[in-house]
Amino acid sequence: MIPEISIYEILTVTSILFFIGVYGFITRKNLISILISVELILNASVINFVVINKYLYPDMLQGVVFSLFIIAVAAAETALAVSIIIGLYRQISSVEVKDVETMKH
Amino acid sequence: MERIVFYILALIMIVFAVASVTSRKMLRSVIYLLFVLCGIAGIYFLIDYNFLAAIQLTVYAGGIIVLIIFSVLLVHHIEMELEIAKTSKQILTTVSCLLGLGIFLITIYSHEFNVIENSLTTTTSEVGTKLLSYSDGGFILPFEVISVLLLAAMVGAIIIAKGNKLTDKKDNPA
Amino acid sequence: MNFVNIILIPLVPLAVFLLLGIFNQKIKPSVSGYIGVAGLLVSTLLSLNTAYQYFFVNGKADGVYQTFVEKTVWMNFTDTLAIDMGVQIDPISVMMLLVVSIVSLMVHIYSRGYMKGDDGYTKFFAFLSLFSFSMYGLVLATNLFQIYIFWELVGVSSYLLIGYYYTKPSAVSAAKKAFIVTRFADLGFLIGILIMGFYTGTYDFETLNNPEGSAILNWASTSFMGLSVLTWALILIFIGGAGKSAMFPLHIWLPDAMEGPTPVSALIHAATMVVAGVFLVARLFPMFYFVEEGFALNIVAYVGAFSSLFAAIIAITQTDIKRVLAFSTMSQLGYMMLALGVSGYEGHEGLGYMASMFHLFTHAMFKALLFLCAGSVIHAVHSNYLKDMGGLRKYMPITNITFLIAALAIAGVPPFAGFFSKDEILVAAFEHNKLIYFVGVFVAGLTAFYMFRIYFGIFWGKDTKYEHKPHESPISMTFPLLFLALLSIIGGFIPFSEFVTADKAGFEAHLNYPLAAIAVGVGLIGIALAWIFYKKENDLANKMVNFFGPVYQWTSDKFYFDEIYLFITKKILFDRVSAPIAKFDKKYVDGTMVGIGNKTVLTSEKIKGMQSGKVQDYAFAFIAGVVIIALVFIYLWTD
Amino acid sequence: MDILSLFILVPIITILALVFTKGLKQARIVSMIGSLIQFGMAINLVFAYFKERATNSDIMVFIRDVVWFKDFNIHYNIGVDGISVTLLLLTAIVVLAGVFISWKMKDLPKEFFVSLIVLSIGVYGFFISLDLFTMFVFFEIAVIPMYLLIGIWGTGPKEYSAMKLTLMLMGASAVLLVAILGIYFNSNADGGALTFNILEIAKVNIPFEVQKLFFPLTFIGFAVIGALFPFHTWSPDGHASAPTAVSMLHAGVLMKLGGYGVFRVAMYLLPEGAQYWSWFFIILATIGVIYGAFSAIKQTDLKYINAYSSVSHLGLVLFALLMLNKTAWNGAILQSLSHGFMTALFFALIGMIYERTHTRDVRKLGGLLKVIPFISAIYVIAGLASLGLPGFSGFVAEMNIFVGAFEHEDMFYRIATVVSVSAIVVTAVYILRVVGIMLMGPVVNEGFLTLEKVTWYEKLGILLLLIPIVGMGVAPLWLSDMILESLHPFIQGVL
Repeated sequence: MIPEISIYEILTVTSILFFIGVYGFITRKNLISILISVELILNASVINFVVINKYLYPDMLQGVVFSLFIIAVAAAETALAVSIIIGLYRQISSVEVKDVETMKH
Repeated sequence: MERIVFYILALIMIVFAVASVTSRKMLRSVIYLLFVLCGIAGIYFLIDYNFLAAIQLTVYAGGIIVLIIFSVLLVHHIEMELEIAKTSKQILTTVSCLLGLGIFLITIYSHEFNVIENSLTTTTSEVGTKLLSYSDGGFILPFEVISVLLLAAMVGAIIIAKGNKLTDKKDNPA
Repeated sequence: MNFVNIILIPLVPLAVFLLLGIFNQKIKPSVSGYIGVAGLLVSTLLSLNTAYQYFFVNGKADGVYQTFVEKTVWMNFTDTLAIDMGVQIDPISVMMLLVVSIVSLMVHIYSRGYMKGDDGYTKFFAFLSLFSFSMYGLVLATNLFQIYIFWELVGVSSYLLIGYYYTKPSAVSAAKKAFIVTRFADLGFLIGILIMGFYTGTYDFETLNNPEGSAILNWASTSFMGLSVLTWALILIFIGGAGKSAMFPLHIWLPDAMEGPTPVSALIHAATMVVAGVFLVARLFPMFYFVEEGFALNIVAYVGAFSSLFAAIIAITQTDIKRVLAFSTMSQLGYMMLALGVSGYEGHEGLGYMASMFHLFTHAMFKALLFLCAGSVIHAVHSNYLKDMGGLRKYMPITNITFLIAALAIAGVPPFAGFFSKDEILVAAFEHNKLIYFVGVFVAGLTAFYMFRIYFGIFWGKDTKYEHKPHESPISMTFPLLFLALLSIIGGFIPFSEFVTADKAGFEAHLNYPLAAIAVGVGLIGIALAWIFYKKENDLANKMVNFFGPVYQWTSDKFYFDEIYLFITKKILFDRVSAPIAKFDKKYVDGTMVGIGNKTVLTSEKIKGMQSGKVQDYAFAFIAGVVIIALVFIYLWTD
Repeated sequence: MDILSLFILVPIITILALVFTKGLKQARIVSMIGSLIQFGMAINLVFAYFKERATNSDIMVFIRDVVWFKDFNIHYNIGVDGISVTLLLLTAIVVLAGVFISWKMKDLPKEFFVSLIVLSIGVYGFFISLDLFTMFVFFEIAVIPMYLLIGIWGTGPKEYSAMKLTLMLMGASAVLLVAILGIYFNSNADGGALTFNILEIAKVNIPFEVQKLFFPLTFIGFAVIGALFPFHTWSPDGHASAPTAVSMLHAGVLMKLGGYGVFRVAMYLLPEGAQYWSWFFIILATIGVIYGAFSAIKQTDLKYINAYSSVSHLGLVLFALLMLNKTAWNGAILQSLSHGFMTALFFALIGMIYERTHTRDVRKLGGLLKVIPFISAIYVIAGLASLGLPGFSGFVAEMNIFVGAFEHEDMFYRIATVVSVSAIVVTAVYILRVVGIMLMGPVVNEGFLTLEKVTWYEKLGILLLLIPIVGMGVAPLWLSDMILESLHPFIQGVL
């Protein structure tokens, strides 16, 4: 744990990060920007895992291990997302959300 | 000392996170994200998870960000400005995010965390042992699953990215 | 009493109706005429037999004619109220049996000649039989509901017969008018019956009319708006009677009803159906007399007197001979009503009642005769209008004589039937109400005038050039004329007061010579005036018309009552009530329902946009939703 | 097999047989045989009922109770009393007449007859059910085929009408379902298990508050199909668009489900609620009676006239039911029967006229009495019956209603009665108007002179409907006594 820093402060920061990510996810109109926002959200939660592991159950490692998994999954997800984005760009020359709305109506 | 470092890191993260989700330049937005990720790595260092911090730096900052940058460069002109959402939507989102944040914080602050004072350092080998342990509380199965997932994602990514050509071939057998 | 014979009286015409109605196409017209006449002949013989048995053999006990009732339950309403079907034999029903039988038989015979060659010959006889059946049922009815049932059936037979020439629009609308106007009156009748049934607990005439019965004794127990409920009921029932008997202001259907074939007019609109209203009041006479000291009876008297005057005035100006006769009928019906209205109950007091019934009887004979003569004339000249007639006495001697007899009878010239009955009425009126008496006398004069106006107009006056030379009608038509003429002559000598009285006891009625002299005098003046005006072709009549100017015009247009009713029905009910309701239904009621449907579709059209497929929108909704739910449940709900 | 379940089973067998038929000829023969068997069963049931009644004084006879769904205590519970017996007879007759009238059905005859018979299953089932839930299921079975029948075989704006009709009836069903569940969950007010059984619930004293809440829902749920003002608007459009046989069945039978349901469920199970709310629904019903009659005056489409006339006549049924006394109820049942026959007859005749002249606009018709005398004469008779002429069923029913309604001491009810009585005049106006314009007068169209004469199957259909009308009108005693007797337990429950 970090000396002089309480768990509250860290959780505050991660919450802020999380909501910034949410804000981005909702307002951005570009697939890549949305991906970036998702990364923010994921990271905020990863920090929570780690911090709670460290502060509350220091003799366990579950939080850390889960963080690793999350990072791995995030990596896989990013790879897939990027490939989808590129594929999409080939098809419609755009990665704007509004151009991918064929599901609507 | 740690306190100051933490606050600096927190400030960096928040500022760059905000910048990242509001910037109208794609590439900048990605670079700001990089700073945020580095800041997170810093936090990991602070709480003595060095291995995790290293992973964060290599996989995220090194891998994912590069991947995103590539994709940005592939599909965008660098100067291109991004569209932004309607002001009304921004405001609404902001309001609900702030409200949500408020709820989070109130919940967090009203909860008594049972903090255990400690300064244990976790070594990489401990993490490794845990990951590969197949006794109680071991993570060998998820570990394997993640491996398969990564493989599948890799294959999938390749196929999706190449998808057009495959169909082309089918369409034109000659 | 042998009730089987009596029940057969209505059932035979019913059987004839069903036979002719169902095998309408299969029966030869000539055969159907015979079947109709034969059916009615049976009924007539049975009626005569009944009358003989009742009046002379076994009807009387202790000097009072008994009431015989035979009935069976037709339908149960409540534990106490039920509709019975049955026959009631008492003086007026027996008398009515005779009237209906004789006139109906004569009309049947007459129709065989009159309707010859008509497409719907069989149908015509079927309807006539239906009418006879209904009329018999009506006069024999034992209770209010039974009378109402046959009342309606009579109305519908009248509808069918007026509309007999159904391809003629005027006949169709006349039929419709007759039915709807009387139906409107029946509405009052029905409500009256409902009230009567509820408050007295019975529909039976016997129970209701018993002067010592609870219905009459307790009339004051419940009141509504200052009058006894029974008075209200009687007034409403009288409205029904007024509708059928064409009393003012429900008279408008009767002149139009002349669109029907003339025998029909003779049977239904002169002799039988139209007297149903009078019969109804007579039927309930003890109630009318005793409840609220005869309040309702006074109304009957005044309505009768007014109608009688009103119709007599209009009759003077009409040019269609059948319409003259129609208004004359209305006027005479008013006479009967006023006679009932001024009548007492016991002994000689009940002179008005007896006079009314007497007049009903004699009037049926001579008025049917008048109509049949008119039919004979119309048959000969193919027109209803006075202007197309004149000088017919040379061509149609029998019709001339019989018409003259009938006209003298209605004008009250002795010794013809009308003189006696009219005299009794005037005596009764004189004894009770002088105003009504003077109206009566005046009407008597008017009657004589208008009747001889058409008599002279038809048989004397100018010598019209006819395209086809008119000729006397065949024997099937003249026989009824002669027969009815005979009855019109001798009918007056029947000692009616021995048989038909309010308290059924019978009394001696004497001619009141001074009053009789006045009435005859007034009648003769009327005839004399008509002689002067119309005997020879002259322009006196036209001068009079010019003299009265607008008054004549009003009268000839029947005081515009038709127009007023037309205005109320067409302009107000149809255009101001019905059309808006129809529109309201389409626009608002239906509109609301359709609107709800359309709004649903619209709303779904709108909110379908929310399902945009954009994950971001969902995310926003999700976040906002979570936030709101969290806010509500965690922070607002818990404390 | 018990005598009542056959009413469900025989139509099902008929449908199965219809599936194997080919073409119009086979389809109509099979349907005719099926309906004839039904008709025979219905007549047999009347006699069986009298026989049973002589020895059995239960409220319902021929009861059969099979557990259907145990957890919620839903039973397949059937039984009849005098009222349902007469209504079953009505249904059987109208269905049979409907088959005759559809003798020349051109499009998809097999499917048409199948739908028609499915509809009849729903109606039969509804009339014999003693279990609220089963009743509701049959109600739905009766309503659904309507959509197909109108939507596929209709005329004019058929999809619109079918949609409107189905949606409104479904809306009513939704309300009804709530009400039924409400009754169900209060059926243990005196202790005991929750039940859907009508006879059991009737013995329970459901709390007044609950009755007050659920009576309007039940009433409206059923009354929509009984064309209560202002929920009647589906009926004119629906009838106008429906093919002849469907109009007959719909107006003749299906609309009776409303009155019957109100009587069996709303009045019987929630009597205090009925008393509490009666004034309000009396107003609606009275408005419906007058309003329907006045609307009919100004219509020009024959089917619309008849549809509004139905609104008026069925308003009278609901009006009588709300009067809460035996005579009026007797009148209501009689009126249901009488209107069932009369309106079916009317629609049959209108169908025949339409088939020949290809118009239903009264303004374009005229002088039909001359060219198609049989149909026209029957139309006149039906019209006279409809305006309540003695000797026909309508008179008997209306007089019971009016006398019964007048038994109510309250001034408000009296006034409502007088207002309703006045509808007999308005009825006369619109009936005679149509008769005058359409049947009488000169022949307006040269083409009418060559109209086809009436055929044997049409005659059969007409006579099937006309005979009960006259029969009820001439000798009402046995029928009305049979109904009165069956009303005894109900009236005791209510008052």
